[in-house]
Amino acid sequence: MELVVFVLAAAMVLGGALGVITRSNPVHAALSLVLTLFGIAVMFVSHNAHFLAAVQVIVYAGAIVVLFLFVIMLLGVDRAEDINLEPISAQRPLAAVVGLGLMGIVIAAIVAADDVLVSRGSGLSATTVDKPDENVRQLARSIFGDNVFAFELTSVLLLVAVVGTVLMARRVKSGGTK
Amino acid sequence: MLDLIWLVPALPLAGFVLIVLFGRKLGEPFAGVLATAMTAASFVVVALTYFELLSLPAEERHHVVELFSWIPVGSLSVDLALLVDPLSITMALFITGIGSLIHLYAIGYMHGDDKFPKFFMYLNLFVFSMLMLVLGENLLVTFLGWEGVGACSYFLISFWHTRDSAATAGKKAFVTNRVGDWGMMVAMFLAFSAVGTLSYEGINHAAEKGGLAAVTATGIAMMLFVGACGKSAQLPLYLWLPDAMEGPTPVSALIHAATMVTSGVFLLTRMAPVIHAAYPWAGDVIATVGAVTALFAATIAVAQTDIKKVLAYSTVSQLGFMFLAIGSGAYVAAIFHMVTHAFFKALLFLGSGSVIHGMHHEQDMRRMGALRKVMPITGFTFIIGWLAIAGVPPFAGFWSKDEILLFAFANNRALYLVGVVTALLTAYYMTRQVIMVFYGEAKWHDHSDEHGAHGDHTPHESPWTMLTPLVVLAGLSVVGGVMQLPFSKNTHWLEHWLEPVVHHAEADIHESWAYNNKWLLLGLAVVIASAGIAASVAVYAKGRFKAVEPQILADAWRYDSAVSAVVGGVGHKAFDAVASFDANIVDGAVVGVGREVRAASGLLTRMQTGLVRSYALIIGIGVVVMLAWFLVRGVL
Amino acid sequence: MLSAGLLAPEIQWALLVPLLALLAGACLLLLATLVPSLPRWVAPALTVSSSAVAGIAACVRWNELYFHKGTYLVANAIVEDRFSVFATIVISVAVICAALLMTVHHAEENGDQLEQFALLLTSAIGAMVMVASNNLIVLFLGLEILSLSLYLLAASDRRREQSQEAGLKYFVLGGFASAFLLYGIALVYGATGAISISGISDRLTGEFTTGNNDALLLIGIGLLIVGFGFKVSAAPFQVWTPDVYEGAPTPITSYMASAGKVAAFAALLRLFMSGLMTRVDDWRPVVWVLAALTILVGSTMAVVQTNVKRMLAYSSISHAGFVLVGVEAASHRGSDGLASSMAYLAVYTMLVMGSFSVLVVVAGHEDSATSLESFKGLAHRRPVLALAFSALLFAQAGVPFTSGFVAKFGVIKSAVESESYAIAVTAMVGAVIGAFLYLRIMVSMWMEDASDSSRIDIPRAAGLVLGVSVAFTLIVGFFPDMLIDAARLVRFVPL
Amino acid sequence: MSNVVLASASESMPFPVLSWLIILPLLGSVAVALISNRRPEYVKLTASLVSVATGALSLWMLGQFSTHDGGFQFVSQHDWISRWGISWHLGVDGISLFLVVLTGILFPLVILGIDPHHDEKKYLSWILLLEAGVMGSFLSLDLFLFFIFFEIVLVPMYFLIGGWGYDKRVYAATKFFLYTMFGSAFMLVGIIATAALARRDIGYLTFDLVTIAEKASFATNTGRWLFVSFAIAFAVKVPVFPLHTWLPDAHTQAPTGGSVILAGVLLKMGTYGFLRFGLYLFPEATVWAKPVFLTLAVIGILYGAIAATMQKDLKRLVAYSSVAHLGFIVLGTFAITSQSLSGGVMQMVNHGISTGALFLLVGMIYERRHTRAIAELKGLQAVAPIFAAAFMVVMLSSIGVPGLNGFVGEFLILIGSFETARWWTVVAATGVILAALYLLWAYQRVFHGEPDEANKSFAEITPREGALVLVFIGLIAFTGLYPKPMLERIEPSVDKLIAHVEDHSDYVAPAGPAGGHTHESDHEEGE
Amino acid sequence: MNALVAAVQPTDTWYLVLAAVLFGIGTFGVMVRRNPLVMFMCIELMLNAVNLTFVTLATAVSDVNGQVVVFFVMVVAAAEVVVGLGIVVAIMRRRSGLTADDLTALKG
Repeated sequence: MELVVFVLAAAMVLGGALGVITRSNPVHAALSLVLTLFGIAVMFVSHNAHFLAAVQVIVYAGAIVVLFLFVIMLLGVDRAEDINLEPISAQRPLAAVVGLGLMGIVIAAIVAADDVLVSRGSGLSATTVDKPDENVRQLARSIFGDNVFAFELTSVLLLVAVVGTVLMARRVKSGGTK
Repeated sequence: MLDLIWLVPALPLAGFVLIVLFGRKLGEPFAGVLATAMTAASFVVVALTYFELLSLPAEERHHVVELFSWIPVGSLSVDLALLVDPLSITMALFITGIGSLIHLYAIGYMHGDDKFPKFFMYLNLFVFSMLMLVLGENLLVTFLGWEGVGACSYFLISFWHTRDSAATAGKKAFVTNRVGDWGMMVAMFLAFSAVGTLSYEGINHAAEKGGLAAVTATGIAMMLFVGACGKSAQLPLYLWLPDAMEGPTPVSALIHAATMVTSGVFLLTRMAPVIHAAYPWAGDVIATVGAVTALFAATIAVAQTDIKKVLAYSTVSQLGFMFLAIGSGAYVAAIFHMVTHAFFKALLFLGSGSVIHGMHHEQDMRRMGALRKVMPITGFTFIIGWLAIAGVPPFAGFWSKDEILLFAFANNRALYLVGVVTALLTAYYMTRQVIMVFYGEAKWHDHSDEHGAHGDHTPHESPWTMLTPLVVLAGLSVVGGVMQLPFSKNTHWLEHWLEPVVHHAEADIHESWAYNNKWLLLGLAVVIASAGIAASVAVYAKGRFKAVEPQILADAWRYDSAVSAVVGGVGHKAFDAVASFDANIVDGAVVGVGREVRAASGLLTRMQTGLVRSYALIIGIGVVVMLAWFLVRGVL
Repeated sequence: MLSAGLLAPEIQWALLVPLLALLAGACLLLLATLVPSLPRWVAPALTVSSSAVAGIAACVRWNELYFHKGTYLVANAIVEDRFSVFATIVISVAVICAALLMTVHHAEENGDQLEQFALLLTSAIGAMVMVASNNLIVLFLGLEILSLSLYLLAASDRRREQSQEAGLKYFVLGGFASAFLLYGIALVYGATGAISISGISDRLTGEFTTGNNDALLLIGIGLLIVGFGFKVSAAPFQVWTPDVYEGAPTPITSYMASAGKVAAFAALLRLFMSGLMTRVDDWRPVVWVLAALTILVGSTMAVVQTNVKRMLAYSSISHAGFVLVGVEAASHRGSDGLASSMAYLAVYTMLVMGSFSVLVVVAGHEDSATSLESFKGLAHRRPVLALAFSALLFAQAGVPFTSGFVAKFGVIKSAVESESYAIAVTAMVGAVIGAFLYLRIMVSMWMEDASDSSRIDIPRAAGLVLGVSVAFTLIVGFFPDMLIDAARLVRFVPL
Repeated sequence: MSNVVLASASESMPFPVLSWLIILPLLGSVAVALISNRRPEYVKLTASLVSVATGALSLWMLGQFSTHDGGFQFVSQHDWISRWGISWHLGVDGISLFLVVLTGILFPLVILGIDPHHDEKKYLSWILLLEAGVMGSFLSLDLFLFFIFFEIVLVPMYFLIGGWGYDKRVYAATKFFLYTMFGSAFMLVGIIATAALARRDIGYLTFDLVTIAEKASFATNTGRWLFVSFAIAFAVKVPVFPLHTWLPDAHTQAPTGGSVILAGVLLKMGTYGFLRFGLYLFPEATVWAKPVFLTLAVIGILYGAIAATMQKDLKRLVAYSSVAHLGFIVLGTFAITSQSLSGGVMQMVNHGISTGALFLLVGMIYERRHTRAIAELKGLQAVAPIFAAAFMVVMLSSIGVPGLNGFVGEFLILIGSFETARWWTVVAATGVILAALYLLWAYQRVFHGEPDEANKSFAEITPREGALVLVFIGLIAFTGLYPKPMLERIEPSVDKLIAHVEDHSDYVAPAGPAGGHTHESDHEEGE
Repeated sequence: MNALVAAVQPTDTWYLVLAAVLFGIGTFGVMVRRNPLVMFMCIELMLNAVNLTFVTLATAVSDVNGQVVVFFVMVVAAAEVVVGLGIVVAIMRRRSGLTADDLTALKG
C-alpha cells in the first residue's frame, strides 16, 4: 500500500519538477510546480505530518503559486521562453554535471550513512483516530514553547516582506532613469 | 733630525694645498716658483737626514716615525708611519732632487699655458705621493702613495683633457695600473693573513727568520710582481706607458722616466727578503719577464719616429733591465741602475722637451736634424745623456748596466745574452735618435709653411729655467757611476750603503766565474756599445746601409692594437651581453611576474560574465568539488 | 485546553534590549510613513538613535559580561556571551555609519527614505540574531531576515537600473545559496538529531555512535560551508560580490561589506567552533583552501579593475580571505584565532565605512562617478580628502601604524602560532598583490592631473563618518592594546 | 630578565635622546603639513630647523657615546603593546651609531640643498616622515618595532618617487613599493614565527630582540628557515644580486633628494638588517648560509660593475655602482671577521656619503642640462673646472683611492674576508679594477673633450651647491685619512657580535697573526 | 504481486533519495532557465526537497523539531517569493519581458 502511495507521489513530484524546468511557458511551469507541491504534501501525510501537509497545500499551492501566476499575468511575460536555444554553450552540460554530481554525492552519503538515522528525539506523536490533534498539539507546544523566539522572528520576516513590496511596488517619483 | 722626516712629504703637500687655495691668485710664474721651492726645501731636508744617517753606524740606520694610528681593527693595526733607512733616503733624495729640477724646468716649459698653476698643483701632489710611497713604513702607506702617484699620473697625462687622445691615455694608464694594484692588494692580504702585520719590518723579519712558508712567500712575491708590472710598465701591462707621452714633457720626465715607473723596482727591493724566501723560480720569473720586456721594447724603439716615443720605449726597456737585476738577486745593481737611469733618462726627456719646445711642439724626428747648431746647450747635454744610456764608459749608464749584466751572467746566461742584445739595440736606436735630431741636414726649413701658424718658426734655444736642469743632470749622468765602481771592494759604495736593507737577499756571486772575469765582460760591453753606435752611424749618418725599420716594429709588434681589439671587441660585446641580460632576463623576470598576474586577473575577470546563471554554475561546481572531498572523508 | 502542558519559556527582556530597540525603531519608522511631510531628519535620527541605544545597551552588557561567561536566552534559542555582544556592538556601529551615509546619498527629496531606513534596522535585527543564535532554525531565520532586507536595499535605488540588477542577482543567488544552507542544516539535523548548536555538539562529543561513517554529517557540514561561504563571499562563492557591491547604493554596499560579513562570520564561527569542533580535521582543510583561494582571487582580480567601487568590492573579498585565515587558525587548539578574526572584522568595518564615505562624497548622489577617472588629481582638488582616503587605503594594504596592519598582523600571528605557515605566507603574498590595487588608486589621486576641477564639497554626515574612521584607524594603529584586549575577551558561552 | 635591567637603566636616563631622534622629525612632518598654504615661507624654515635639530641631537649623541663599550647605549624601553610582548625598545651600539649620525647629517643637507621645484610643503613633509622612519629602523631593538619602521619607510619614499620623480616615476615607485613589500612579507611571517618559537625557551611572548637573541635557541632547521625569511627581505632591500632590478629604476626616476637618501641610508637598512637580525639572531644559520651569500656578493660586485659600465644614463650608472659597492658590504658581513665586519659597517657609511654625493652632483648636472644621458654631455671640465674637480674627488672616493673614505672600508672588508673567504675575496678584489673602468670612462665622456654648443653654457657650481658638496668632501677626506675615531667605536660592538656568533654556533673566527701557518696549502695565488 | 507490494516498504532512505533528486533538479533548473520567475520556482523546488528531507528525518530520529523547521521554511519561502517578485516587478516595469541573461550591465 505505502509503496503504491510512494511511487505515485514520487511520480508527481518528479514529473512536476521536470515540468518546471522543461516547460517553456512560465504558466505551465507554475502549474507543474503545483503538481510537485501536491506530491510533497502527500508524502508529508505518509509521514503523519498532517498539519504540515495542510499548510503545504494552503500556503504553497494556495498562496505562493497563485502569487507567481498573478505576477506572470500582471507583467504579461507569459510568452514562451525559447528553451532549445542556449546562448552560453557548455552551460547545460556543465549544469547537468553539477546537478547529477550533487545528486550522486548526496545520495551516496545517504545510502552510505543510513544507519545513522536512529531515533534520538523525545519521540514524535503520530495522529491516531482517537487523538486526531496529537500532531498539531505537539507542533504547537514546540512552536510556542521552545521555538517561540523563532516564531516571533517570523513576524519580523514578514514585516520585511511587506515593507519590501511597498518599496518595490511604489512608482518612481524622481524618474531619473539611466 | 730624523724625526722631522715628516717634513719631507709635508712640504710638497703644503705646496699642493696652497696652490689649491690660492693658485688662481698666484698665477704664473709664482705658482711654479712656490711648487719648486717646496720641492727643493724637502730635498734639503732629505739631504740633511741623509748626512745624519751617514753619521750613524750601519746597523742603526733604521728609524721609524709614527705620525698617527691609521687603521686599527682587531689584530690589524696600521699606523701612518714613515721609515727612514738607506733605501728610502736614496729614493727620496733623487725624487726630491730630480723633482725640483723638473719643477724648475716646467716653469719655463709650461710658460703661457692657461692652466699653469693647476699643473704645479698636480706636480706637488705627485711628489708628495711619491715620497709617501718610498718613505712608507708599511705596505699600506706605500699603497697610499702608490695609488696617489697613479691618480696624479692620470691627472697629468690627461692634463690637456680637451684632447681626446690625452683623456684616453690617462684613463688607460689608471685602469692598467689598477690591474697591478689588484696584485699588490692580494699580496697585502696574503702577508697579513700569514704574518699578521703589514709593516715591512714585520714581514721581512718573518721572512728572514723563516717564519714565512716558501709557498706563501712565493704568493706574496708574485702578487707584488704583478703590481710592479703595472706600475713599472713590464710585459704584459706596459701598454699605458707609450701612450702616457700625451702628457706634458716634464711629466714624462719626472713620472714616466725618473720616479713613478721605478716604484715597482723599489717595492721589490723593499721586500727582497720575501723574494729570497720564495721558491727560486719566483726570481727566474721576474728576471725573465724583465729581460724579455727589455728586448721587446728595445726592438720597438728602433723603428719609432716620435722623439718621445723612442724615449718611452727605451724607458720600458731600461726598466726591464732593472727587473732582470732584481730577478738575479742584484738589488743593489737594480737601485744603482734606477738612479743612473733617473739621471740620464730625465735628462734625455727634458732635452727632447726642450727640442719640442724649440720646434714649436713638433715631435716627429723626421722633421728635425742639425739642431745642435741652433740649440747648442740642449744638443750638448742630450749627447751626454745619449752616451750615458748607450753604455759608453765612463758615463753613469755604463757602470750600472754592466753591474746588472754581470749578475745576470752569473745567474742565467741566456738572460745575459738577451741583456747584451738589448744593450746593442739600445746603443743603436739612441744613436739613431741623436743623429736624426741633432746631425744631418736640417729638415725643418721646408716645413716652414706648415709651421707658419706658430709665427716665428725657426727653432730657438730654450730659456735658462729649462737649460739649468739640463746642465745639472748632464753632470750627474757623467759622474753618476762613482756610486758603485767595480774596481775594488771599497768602491762598492752603494752596496755598503744599502747593505742593511738588502744584505740578506743580495745574491753572492763572488765565487762565480763571472765575478772573476768581470773585466772581460766589461770589455765585451764596451765592444757591444760601440758596435751599436757604429752600426747606427753607418746607417743614419753615412747612409751606407738602408735603414731597417719594419712596420711591425713601428706598430710595437701590433700588441697594443691586438689588446685594444680584444677589449674593444669581445670585451665590449661581453659587457653589453651582461647589461642586456640584466635588462631582459633578470628584470624581465620581475616584469614578467607582473605581466602574468595581470594576465591571470584578466582571465579570472572573464569568468565574471555578469550572467546570473553562470555565477550559479560556478557556485555549483565549487559545491560539487567540496562535497566530493567531504564524501571521501566521510565514507573512507 | 491547548495551554495545557504548554510551558512558555521565561524571557529576560533586559538582555534583548538591542533587538527590541531596533525593532521599535523600525516600527516607528513605518508609523512615520503615515505622517505627511515629515521633516527629512526624522528618519535618520530615529535609525541612528535606535541603533545607538542598541549599541550602548550592548556596551553595558559587555562590562557586566566581564565577570561571567554568558547566558542562554529564550529556551536556548539564542545566547548572550561576549562573542555575541562584541559582534552586536560592531553591527550597531555599522548601522549608524550606514544611516549617516544614506542621508548623504539621497540628498534630494526621495520617498523611499523611511522604508530604506526601516529595512536597514530590520537587517540589523537579522544580523544580531545570527551572531547570537544557538539554534539552527533561529540562525536560518536571522540569515533570511538579513538577506531579504539586503536584497531590497540593494535594489532600493530605483533611479539606477544597476541597483535593481544588483538586487535581482543578489536575490536569485542568495536564495540559491540559502537553499544549500538549509539542506545542510537538514542533513546535520538528521545525522545528529539535534537542531540547536549546543545540542549538536553534545551529540557529537557524547557517547553516541555515528554508525559506520560520517558521510551524512560531513555532507551537511559541506553544505553549511557553502551557505556561509556565499554570505562572506569566499571564493569560489564570491562571484556575486563585485556585481552586487557595484550596483547597490554606495552606503548599502558599505553596510553589506561590514555588517553582513560580521554576522555571517560570527554565525559561522559559533556553529563551527562550538558546534562542529569534533569534526575539525574534516573541515579545516576546506577552510584552508577557501582562505587561500579567496585572498588570491580577490587580490588578483582587482588588478585590472577600473572602477573604484568595484576595486573595493574585490578588496573586500580578499579581506574576507584574511578573516578566513583567522578562522583556520582558530580551529587549532589554544589559538587566539577567534580573537584575531573578530578584531579583524571590527577594524575592517571601520575601514570600509570610511573608504565608502569617500566614495559617496566623490561619486555624488547618483553614484555616477565611481570610475578611477573621477579620482584623478583628487589631491589637488581636495588634499585632505585624498590624504584621509590614502590613510584608509594604506590601512587596507596593511601598512604599519594603521589599524589594518594591526588586524593583519593579528591574523597572521594566530596562523603562525598555530604553525600553519603556508597559509600565512600565501596570505602575505596575496597582500602584496592586493597592494597594487590601492597603489593604483593612490597614483590617480596624487600623481595624475584632475580631469575636472569642479570643487567637491564634503557633506557633514559623510565627513563625520570619514573623520571617525580615520581617527579609529590611526589610534588603533598606534595604540592597538585596547582593541586587542577587547578581542582577547571574546569567548563563547561554555556549553 | 635583562629587559628589566635595561628598563630600569633607561628610567635613570635623564633624556631619552633616541626617542626624540624619531619623534622630532615625526612632529616636524606633521607641523609642516599643517602650515597653511598662505604662509609658504615658513615651510622650508620649519623643515630645516627640525632636521638640523635632529642632526644636532644625533651629533650630541655621538659625542656622549662611550667609546669602548660594545653594548647598547642610551637604551630606552617602554611597554607598547604589552599583550603581544611588544615594547618601544630603542638602543644604539657601534653598528648603528654612525648610520644614525649619517641619517642625522644627510637629511638637513638634502632639505637645505635641494629644491623640489613644486609642492614644497608635501615634499618636505614626506622627507621628514622618511627621516623618522629611517631613524626608527636603525634604533629599534624590538622585532615588531623594527618591522613597522622598516615598512613605513616605503610610504614616504613611494610618494617622493611618484610625486617628484621623472618621466617613468609611477612605474618606478610602484615597482619599488611592491618589490620591497614582497620581501618584507616573508620577514613578517618570520618575525612572528621567531617570537612564537622563542616563547618556548623564554616562557612568555616577546618580540624583544635582545631577549630572544640571548635566551632563545632554535633548532637548526627552524633557525635556518627563519633566517631565510629574514634574508629575503634584506636581500631585496640591499639589494643582493638577482633581486636588484628595482634599484636602477627607483634611483633613476627618483628626484635628486630621493636618490641621495635612497642610496645614503635606505639601502643600508638591508645590510644593517643582516648584521642585526641575521648574525645576531640566527648565528648558526648565517654561518650556514655563508657560501651562498658570499657568492652572491661577489657576483653582485662584478655584475654590478659590468652593468654599470654599459649604462647610457648617468644616474643608472651610479645606481649599478651601488649594487657593486653593497656587494662588498655583504661580502664583509658574511665573512664574519673583526676586520670585515668593521669594514662593512664603515663602508655602509662611506657608500652613503660618496654615492649620495655622486647622486647630488648628477642631480646638479640634470638641473643644468635637463638630461642624464652620458652621450649628450661633453667637455664639462673645460667650462666648469671646479664642478669637475668636486666630481673627481667624489668619484675617486667611490673608486676607492687610499686617503679617501671609500678605500678604508673596502680594504678592511677585503683583508678581513681574505681570512675566511680566500677565493671569493681574490675575485672580489678585481671589482676594484672595474670600478675604475666604469667611473673613469663615464668621467671622460662627460667631462673631457671639447664642449659642444649645448654644453658650452654649462654653469659653474654655485656657492650654495659648493657649500653642500664641500660638506660631503670634508667627510670623505676626514674618514679617509683618520678613520680611527669611527673604528674604535665600531669595533667593540663588532667583536661582541662575533663573540655572540661563536657562542651560538660552531663557527670560530680567525685568530689573526697565528693564522698564517695553519693553512699554507691555499697560498697558491702566485701561479 | 500484492505480496510483493505488501512486502516492500519504502524506507526513509527512499524519501531522502527522492528529495536529493528533487534538489538536484532544482539546482539544474536555476542554472539553465533564463526567466527569473522560473528560476524562483526552481529555488522553490530546492526548498521543497529540503522540506521533504526534514520531515523524513523528523520521523527517522523521531524528533518534532524537524517538522517545526518545515513550518518556518514555508514562511521563509513565502516571504522570499514576495520580495523576489517585488524586485522582478520593479525591473519588469522598466523593461518588460527581459530574461536573466539581459542583466549584464554589471560584470568584469
